[in-house]
Amino acid sequence: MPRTTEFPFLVDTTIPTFPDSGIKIGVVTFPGTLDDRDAARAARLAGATVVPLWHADTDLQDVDAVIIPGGFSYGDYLRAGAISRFAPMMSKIIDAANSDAKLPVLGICNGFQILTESHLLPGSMIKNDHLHFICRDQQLKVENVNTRWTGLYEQDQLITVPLKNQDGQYIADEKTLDMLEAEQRVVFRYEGDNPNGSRRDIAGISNEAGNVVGLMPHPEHAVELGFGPDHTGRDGITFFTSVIKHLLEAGK
Amino acid sequence: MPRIVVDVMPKPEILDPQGKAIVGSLPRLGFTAFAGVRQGKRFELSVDGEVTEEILAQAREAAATLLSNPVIEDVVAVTVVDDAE
Amino acid sequence: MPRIVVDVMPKPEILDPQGKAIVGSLPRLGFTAFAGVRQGKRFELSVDGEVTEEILAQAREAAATLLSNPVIEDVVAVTVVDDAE
Amino acid sequence: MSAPKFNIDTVANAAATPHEEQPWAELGLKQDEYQDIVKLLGRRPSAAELAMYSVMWSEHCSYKSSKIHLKKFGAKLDEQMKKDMMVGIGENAGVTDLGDGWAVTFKVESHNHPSFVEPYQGAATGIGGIVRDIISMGARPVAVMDPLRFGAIDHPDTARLVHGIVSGIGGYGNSLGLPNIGGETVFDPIYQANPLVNALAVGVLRHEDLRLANASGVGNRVVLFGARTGGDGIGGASVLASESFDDTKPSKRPAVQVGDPFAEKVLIECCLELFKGELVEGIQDLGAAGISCATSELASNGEGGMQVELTSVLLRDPTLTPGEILMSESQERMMAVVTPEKAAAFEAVMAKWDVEYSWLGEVTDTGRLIITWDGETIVDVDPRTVAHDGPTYDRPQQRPARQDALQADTFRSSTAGASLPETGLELRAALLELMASPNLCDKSWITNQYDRYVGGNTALAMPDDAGVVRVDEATGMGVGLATDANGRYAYLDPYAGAQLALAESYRNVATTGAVPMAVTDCLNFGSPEDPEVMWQFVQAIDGLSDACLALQVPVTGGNVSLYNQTGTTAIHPTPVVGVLGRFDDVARRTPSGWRAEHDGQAIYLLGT
Ligand SMILES: Nc1ncnc2c1ncn2[C@@H]1O[C@H](COP(=O)(O)OP(=O)(O)O)[C@@H](O)[C@H]1O
Repeated sequence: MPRTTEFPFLVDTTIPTFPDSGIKIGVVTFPGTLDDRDAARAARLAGATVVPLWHADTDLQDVDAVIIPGGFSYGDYLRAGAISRFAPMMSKIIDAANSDAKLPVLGICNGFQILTESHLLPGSMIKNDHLHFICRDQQLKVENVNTRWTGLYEQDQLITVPLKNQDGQYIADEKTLDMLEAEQRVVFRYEGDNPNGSRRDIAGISNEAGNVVGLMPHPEHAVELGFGPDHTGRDGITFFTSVIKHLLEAGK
Repeated sequence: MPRIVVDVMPKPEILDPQGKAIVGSLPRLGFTAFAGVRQGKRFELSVDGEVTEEILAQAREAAATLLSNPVIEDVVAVTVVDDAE
Repeated sequence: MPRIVVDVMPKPEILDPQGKAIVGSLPRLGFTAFAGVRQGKRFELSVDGEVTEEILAQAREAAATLLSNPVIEDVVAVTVVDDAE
Repeated sequence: MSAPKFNIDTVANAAATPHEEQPWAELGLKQDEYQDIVKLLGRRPSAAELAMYSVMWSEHCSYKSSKIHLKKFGAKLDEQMKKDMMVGIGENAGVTDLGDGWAVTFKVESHNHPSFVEPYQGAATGIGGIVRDIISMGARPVAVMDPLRFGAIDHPDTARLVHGIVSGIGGYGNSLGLPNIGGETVFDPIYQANPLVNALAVGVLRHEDLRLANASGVGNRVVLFGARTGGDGIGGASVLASESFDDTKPSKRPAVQVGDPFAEKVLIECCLELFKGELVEGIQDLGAAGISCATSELASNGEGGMQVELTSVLLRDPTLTPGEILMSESQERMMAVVTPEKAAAFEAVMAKWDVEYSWLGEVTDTGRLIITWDGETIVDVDPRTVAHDGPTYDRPQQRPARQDALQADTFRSSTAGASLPETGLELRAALLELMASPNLCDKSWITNQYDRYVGGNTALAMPDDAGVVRVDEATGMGVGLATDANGRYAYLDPYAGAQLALAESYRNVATTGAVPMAVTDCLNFGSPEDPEVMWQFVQAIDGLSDACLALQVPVTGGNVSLYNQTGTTAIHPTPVVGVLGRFDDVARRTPSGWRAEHDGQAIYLLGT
């Protein structure tokens, strides 16, 4: 078989890697979860040890943080996240997120929808205003760098990560939106065109304590050169290095 | 203001994945009384003024052509609801 | 066999993208009588045997906790329908 | 629950009532085909046997018009082409060795007619079907592609088809977690009432995970798992109504199938876990012809016998008759053969994923496929006669009389050719007109509805001419894929047109930097009963197989879709060709466009 090694590398393959941190990050899998392997890869590349968490189990296995990845957890025909919210693993996560330990939880896309259905985050998601599934490279502004998942970004930094969903229009009543703004809990806003009609261009929010963060776009798809937006995007890796840094500083 | 309600359900012989997913989850939540669930759609058409026979006929036609997909769905009811009642 | 019908609609203050799309396409198809359309969900829960008060209570709870999301939706009705009627 | 009482036509009853009228014609069989069945069995078939033969001997399942011609793909192979081919034509999908213990399997299939009837569900279940083919080989599906053809973009029916089909492909594929890495979108009035919805899936596996669908090992158990069986795809009024006691039973059987992508996603994970735990001997997906196909193929590919109790099948619709159960095309089902020792472990996997299953019977050494209904034999056949020994036809071929005139009618001789744009303004106008053509303009309004990122291994997708996915994260080894076809070229010259489709696809893969290794094809044509269509079909196969030999890439699998025509007007012959190539490291892939950061690089035009 002829070799393809004569061709030049398109991208710089000497990507910076992060040292093994000893931090344990759990990645939850529901039967219809799709991006769990991506979330696991992202956490691993950032230096974490990944612990798979099965939706039907009840043991959090001493993880230091949890990612609820994207997908269609139970088919999501009823409402995204409606059924998953009741999973045994979710009750454990809800308790741990609300406990004094304030377990860091990141909900991506379907994970964000599950966090709102679980009332860990306010508001809800409805169908995109144009009614279509949309997959595109999306620019975001990072508006709050004080959460567990955004500490290594710069205030108002613009990042590009993939967005891909059908039910991504964030809505909440005006009072809730005003409260989120006042408490600086709008963590990410869409830059440029609003891709789905979300209120006030909101792409992601946090809870009061800043340990629970949810967003519709997918940072875990922008962690490796050659496989992210426009082949070079790596803006998403900072989510995972941020939480690891926070946990290391907190003495984990 | 009077509204016309159109109810659309998946045909009984057709697989209803939405209903199936709900049926699967009910017992886990402690709801054990239900043998089956089917999920359909409910449309509320609002009208300025009175619902005449002619408007109702339009609603029936819209139900059959636009609001439902006759290949896989049935229009099970087109009814007038008056909130004032 | 009796069934319990649960009707869920988007809250009035919430923009309903599907309803909006339908309103937009109605006039193009010649349906000019309707001022607005909202699209919600209709669930039919089937029961083996009779619908007791207890089962109806279960249905009401399922409607409020699982079948609807109170942030964006209202349960507008939980009714018993008997086909034999 | 006791089995419903039907007017069961047992094998014994069939033998005792040789002159009973049977609805063979309504089931699509020809008189001589029916006679062949009677001869094979030595008696008239029972109602259930008739149902099985009729679906398995259909054009769709038996390839009766194409079989003798498709053999050329296998015949025109040399040793070099066979070197990396682990499984060739004939199995659910071909398998190619990628080295390092990895293998890849891919195939393109059509779902044209169902997508015209119900665009969303037709296209969605097209994705579902091809993905199950890939799973049944023991592979994890890793990407899909969708070559599509529609009628005129401004025809009133085109919007229904385009929007329905694209959202169906997206709705199903996106829910499975399979990146969509490419496809085609072509508009041409010739496809108005015959849109082409072809779907390609690719999967990867370790060599040791390769499974072939066969039922071997006497005493091994046969299990059906996944969705329940409903009346899907049986269509219209049941012609097997004679099986039923009363004629008040629901006569409506849905012709369309509704897909449940969530169920399929669970099925994928479930099968991978079964393979990993070595819990199954073989798995067969249920597509067209459902249980008829799965039982007869598993049995005839194995040691030849199988015993099945049909009342054990879990039903969505309890009024289905035995014949209907055998014919049902309900989606998201699989059949597996499991050794008795592993039955408990198999059940544990089903429980973990919350998948329904039922044990139907076992493998025997009788050489017969025996199906019972509540203990009474309703099918007793040699499975080979159902699955493999169906009729084959060498249908008449006739080069169309118009062909010479068609080829002589060149652009140069046309009025448009006489007035080629010359001035800058004319060129500008011509360029704008081309750019506005729906076949050339940006396709992101379609591709943006497909998830191209999921899995994290997509190295190229839209807008590039080929899709590239990484297979091995440790080494970066991966594959590149492209699909192409040009119905107009193939109409002018089907032999050369098929070759051009291969050449384009091959180029699209090669220019990314991959080494082309294998070919799959979906041959979309009109009615084989029209000698002119048959001529186009045979020409295209000759052209494609000759070109494969010349380029040294074997066809490892594919699909034939015939009867794509309205009245006597056939679509243009449309052989869709998919090529797969290999990368040592996908980091070396080259995108199709040049980019801003490469400012200052030279541009060369290669070739003639
Ligand atoms: N139906 C489709 N599904 C997925 N990708 C598609 C589809 N149609 C077009 N594409 C993708 O869009 C891009 C542009 O397509 P096209 O304009 O046909 O390219 P070209 O003309 O260069 O072959 C390609 O990456 C192609 O794979």
